[in-house]
Amino acid sequence: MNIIDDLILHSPALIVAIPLLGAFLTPLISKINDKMRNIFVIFIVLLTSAIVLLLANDIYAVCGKIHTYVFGGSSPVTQGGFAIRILFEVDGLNIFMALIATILAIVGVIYSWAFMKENTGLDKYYTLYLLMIAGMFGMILTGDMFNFFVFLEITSIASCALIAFWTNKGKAVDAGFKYIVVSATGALFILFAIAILYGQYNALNMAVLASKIEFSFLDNIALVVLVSGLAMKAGIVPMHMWLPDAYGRAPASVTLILVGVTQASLYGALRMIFTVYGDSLSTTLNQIGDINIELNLILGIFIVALALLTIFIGVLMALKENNFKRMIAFAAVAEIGYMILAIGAALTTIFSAAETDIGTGAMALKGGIFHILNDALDVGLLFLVAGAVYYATKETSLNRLGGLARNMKYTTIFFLIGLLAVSGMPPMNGFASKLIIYESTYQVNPILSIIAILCSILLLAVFVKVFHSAFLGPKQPKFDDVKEVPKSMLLAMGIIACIIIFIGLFPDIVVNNIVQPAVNAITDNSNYISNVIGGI
Amino acid sequence: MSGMSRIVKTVTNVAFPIVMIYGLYVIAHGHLTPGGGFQGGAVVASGLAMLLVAYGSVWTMGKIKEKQLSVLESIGAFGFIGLAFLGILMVYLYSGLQGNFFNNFLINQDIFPIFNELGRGFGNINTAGVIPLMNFAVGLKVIAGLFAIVLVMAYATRLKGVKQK
Amino acid sequence: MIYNIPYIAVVALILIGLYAIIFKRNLIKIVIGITLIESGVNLFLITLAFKQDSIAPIYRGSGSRIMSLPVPHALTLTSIVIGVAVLALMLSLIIHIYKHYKTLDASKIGREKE
Amino acid sequence: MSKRNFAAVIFFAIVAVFLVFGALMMHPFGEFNEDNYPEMDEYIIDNTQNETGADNGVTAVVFDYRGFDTLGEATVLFTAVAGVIILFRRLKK
Repeated sequence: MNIIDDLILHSPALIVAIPLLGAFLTPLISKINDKMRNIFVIFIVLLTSAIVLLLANDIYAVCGKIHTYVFGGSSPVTQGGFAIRILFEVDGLNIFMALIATILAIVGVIYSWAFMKENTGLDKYYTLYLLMIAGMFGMILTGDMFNFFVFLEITSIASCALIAFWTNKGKAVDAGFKYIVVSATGALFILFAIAILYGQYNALNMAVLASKIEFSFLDNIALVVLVSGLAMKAGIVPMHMWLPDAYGRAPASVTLILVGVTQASLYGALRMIFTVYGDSLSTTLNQIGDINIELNLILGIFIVALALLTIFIGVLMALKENNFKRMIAFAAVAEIGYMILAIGAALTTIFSAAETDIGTGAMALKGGIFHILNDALDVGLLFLVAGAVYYATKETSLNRLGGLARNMKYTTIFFLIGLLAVSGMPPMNGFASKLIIYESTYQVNPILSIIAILCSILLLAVFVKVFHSAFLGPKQPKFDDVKEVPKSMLLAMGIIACIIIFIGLFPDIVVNNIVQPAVNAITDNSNYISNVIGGI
Repeated sequence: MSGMSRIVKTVTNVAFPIVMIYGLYVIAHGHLTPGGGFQGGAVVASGLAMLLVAYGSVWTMGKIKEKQLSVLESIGAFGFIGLAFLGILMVYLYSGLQGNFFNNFLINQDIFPIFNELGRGFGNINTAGVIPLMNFAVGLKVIAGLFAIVLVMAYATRLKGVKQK
Repeated sequence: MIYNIPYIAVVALILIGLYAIIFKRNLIKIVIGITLIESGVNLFLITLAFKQDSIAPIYRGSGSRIMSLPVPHALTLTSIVIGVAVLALMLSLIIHIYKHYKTLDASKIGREKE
Repeated sequence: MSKRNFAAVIFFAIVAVFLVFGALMMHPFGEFNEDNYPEMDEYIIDNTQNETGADNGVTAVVFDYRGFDTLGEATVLFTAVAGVIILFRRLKK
């Protein structure tokens, strides 16, 4: 047995365990010196990424393959079809999210190198950074409900401490407190739902639960509690107030990973709704005349309404915001709205009997999942640019910025790329995914796509205004000696910008090779169940 | 917070070793009796916190720094995850056995016969393979971690300007 | 319905905690609310473990073989430790907030102009 | 009562009603029968001595069957310590 096979076999565990090991060793290594620590951290992240790529190669080789990894034992299920040990179940959707997390992790570490250089407490900063990355991977790859909760807590605690990193600013500490309150409450909701499900079915594994679930009244409650807990973590509108604060006050390199964490929560919601609850969502709740009121319809309409509200509020608040990073954060809220709009539209249609409806639902899901990738890249790039502007000028208010394009050429170009991508303009990646979302929601209800397009245009207006006021405009004497940011920050932004342009130019390659397996994985939950617990 | 009165200090001096012994007992017998690394670690850490309350955070900070505690905690955590990693390497150790992350590699093997014993309700300490070792690693981690939290928070909220007795 | 009283107690704990989080303005009270929810959830997990006429799942030389369920105990242990971690972080943040604003009223913090 | 409070009260009441109904629908406290036979836990109780060698079932679950959770739990504590230390660090070099 050669080493590559071994690596692939153990890869789901290693992807989480290596960053954890790195985090445990960072305080020891940083005793030696700072440079050694930086090299160590980047080495750990690159090693993890290499293993993710190996695993991705393995998963994409066979259609519909699920890599199941058992912790501490050899067989995933005992006789009778119940999993006692923790399983990691990696299918197309998991690996898709893991690839996003990989990009964010590499870019974030490269960026922090120069960005955080002047701060104290950097050994703990890198420890927490690696823990955040490890927690994100854990949330993404796990196949066990309680394990999901544990990793959720790791990410939320680590990111809370990093949001409040600049403790000399009251607002940063306040943002950290808001974040920890919301995420602790959300996580406890999730734990409560897990306990309800455990009490009913005596199982914690997602696949086993999916095979057992019957849809009683208690399951309904568990679903609502679970989804509302995850929605709190994902920043969907009634619970969005923590998000602009947290995104806006954290160091830009931390915000980048926070975007990934938010999307991991969104992934959790997708996994719970579509895989764990799966087919039982189409249970008929009530019958009025000839029309069956099905649960998925109610849930779908509810989610679509929330999504429209999220998009609308995000864009409106972004219009009147003056702080650079907070404004991008509100744009990020709106972008999350687009994803859950697609998910809601898919929920209303995908369980229907008609062939065209199923097609629409699958297309909406494709758009939504593709948009997860694009949103992470676009919003991430914008945050990095905002961080670079802060690094160069120590200024956050848009009213006082101006004329930066003269001194910061590359940053300006990256901002231009980011703003075109986030508002869905044709040569960039945002256009590709938003187009799919518009198309599919148009078939569900034309009004949805009209609102979505209008809000996207408003978003463009917001960013063009910012571009004009911060980067163009007359030369300001106080920014005369502003220099371009260091090379490692430019490299980090450059990596994301290159990926954005690549996806924008060849969306077909990405959709066919990466997004489509994820959509297949999510719509086919019987494959998931049978692959893990073996044809029961 | 500076030190408390002499009565408190004397009682602490008497109670401290007992608390330590009890905590270590709970850690060591984690696989046999109720308890384990977390619970025993919490007991020991509460004993240390008692010391902190009695003698004040400035005195305690003079004895041990949070950086040293942090290193101790790292060592404990590294021991734990290292034992978990050894499960993977089991396949190279004993031929023919497929090991996974977190495999209990000391049980059901015949290379180290002393650790091979299964629990039969007699309370033998060398049962359960790798579990007692993990208990110790976690215990060290919890002691250092909890005490570091308490120490740092106490030191940060100390009353400045109050002379220490 | 007498057998559902433990569950009612769980619900009561969770509701009290939720009440504190939603309606109270003092940061310490919000933290207490979160701790109450956590206790409620932990109590729920432990409640699920109970089986009638059972002993703790620990083998001795002899004795009853009817044991309560071990998994919820382990989950509760994990959840308690996580609760401690969250509590420590929340209290540290509150210390910082108090240093900055000299108040714990949620409606008065974080409102200053930049 | 302000508008925000009103919405909060309604939300609270809905949650309360649903949770109480849910509590009444749980299986009776401490009673297990064929419908909700705890197969996972019974398996662990029966096999803990042979598979892990530990007499204590809970420790067996914590460190063996669900060991990865415990690693996560230890990490949570590690994270909290790092977080607390980073929050109270000296800001100037």
